[in-house]
Amino acid sequence: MKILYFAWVRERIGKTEEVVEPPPSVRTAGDLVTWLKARGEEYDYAFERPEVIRIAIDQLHVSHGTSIEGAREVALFPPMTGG
Amino acid sequence: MKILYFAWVRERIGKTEEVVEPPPSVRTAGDLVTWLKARGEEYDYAFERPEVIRIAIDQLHVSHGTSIEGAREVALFPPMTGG
Amino acid sequence: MTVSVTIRVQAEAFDIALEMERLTIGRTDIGAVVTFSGLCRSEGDILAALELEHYPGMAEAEIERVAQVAVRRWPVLGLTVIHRHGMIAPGEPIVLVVATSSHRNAAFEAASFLMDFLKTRAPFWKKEHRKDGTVGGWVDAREADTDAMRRWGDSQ
Amino acid sequence: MTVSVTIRVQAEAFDIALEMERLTIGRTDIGAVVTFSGLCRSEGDILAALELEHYPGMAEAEIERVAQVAVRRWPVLGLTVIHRHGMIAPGEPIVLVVATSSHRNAAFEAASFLMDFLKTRAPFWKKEHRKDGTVGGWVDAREADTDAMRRWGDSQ
Repeated sequence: MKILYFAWVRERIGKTEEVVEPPPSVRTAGDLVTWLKARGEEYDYAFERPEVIRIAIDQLHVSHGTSIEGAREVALFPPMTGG
Repeated sequence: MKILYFAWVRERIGKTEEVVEPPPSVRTAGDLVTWLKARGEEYDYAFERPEVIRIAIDQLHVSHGTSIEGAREVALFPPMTGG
Repeated sequence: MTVSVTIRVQAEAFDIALEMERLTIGRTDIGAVVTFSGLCRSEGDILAALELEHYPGMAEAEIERVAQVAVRRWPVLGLTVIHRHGMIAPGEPIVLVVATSSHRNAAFEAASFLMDFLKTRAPFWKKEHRKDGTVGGWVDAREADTDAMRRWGDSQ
Repeated sequence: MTVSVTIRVQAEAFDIALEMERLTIGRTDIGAVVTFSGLCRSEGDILAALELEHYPGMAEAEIERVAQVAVRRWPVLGLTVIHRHGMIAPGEPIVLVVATSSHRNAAFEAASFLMDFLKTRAPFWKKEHRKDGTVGGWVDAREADTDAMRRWGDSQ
């Protein structure tokens, strides 16, 4: 599963993207954030307030409760500030 | 007192403006419309529905009940359709 | 703070990009520019032109009054209103409103308010000229325009 | 009826007059054109630039989704949305929305709706670069933008 990071999430983790293989217990987008958060200091910093993180699965906004089953590309980013 | 006519009020009366001297009993803008309406067939046609006529005194919108005392220029016209 | 307000009533067409530039050039405090252009419609290819009659003097004064109400009501940085008169062919512009502000809400609201008030308070009247050579009637005031104005409450 | 919808995400500036012309040329059924331009502010002469990061692919797709909601909700005749990315200096445009319709309400509402949704749903993020050479923080999402979006109800 490809993970993309944007804005300060990207800066804190120090990567624009990576490929991960979460265990079967990681079912939802929110589970994925929690699982990534435990991967190291930089992840813990990026996801220090998991509730503010926005998530897109295959380029569609989803809630933290959405299943990641079958997802090819998951993007994690702060609230958007375009326009 | 100068009276200006616009749009179909102007067309029905056949004049763009005229100077009139209404008697003292003509106190309000509405009185003026009623008085003008009696001046002839073309006026009667222009003011057949006096309630739809809009009135400006010295280039300010007024209601039919507004006094015409001191007015230099009174304009009579249909509802506006600009923009 | 001084708000730049420009009102013009003219027969000539106008250049929207130029009018926007006049309000924004050399400034870095403007975050939002809203423009409204009102164009002449052919009404299903029936019209050859709309003829816009106006009350010279009062037209400018009334637009100015409405613009000053908008300036008091919203934190706009600039307002431009240009209204044409005379014969206007389908596809051509009749009216332009440009509103600038720091944040978008003020510019959107002020432009929308100005248009609602122009429609019902500015002394202009439209007459239809048809392609078949006949002169159509004077355009009726739309109830929807009066309703649109009322949503702003008493703003005189 | 086919509604012309154009979405572009690009680093280059855009020409508002050209984008308006593209939606209106050769047509006589359009009575209203509303444009919204969002410009970079200097925030009291502090900023040298805003850097706009975006999620390529999703940015275009999300704007397209929001535009299609607007097309279903209002009788618009055309919509154009252009959103820039990269470094943008104060005074320069960041985003353009153009909406055309027969009557003004649809164009005003659709343009305002598009901006509210772009602000809160399009995957763009702004970072401040200051004149003193320091990199400021990422711009925080504004509560007011979320509130502005909510007034449209559930439009997904």
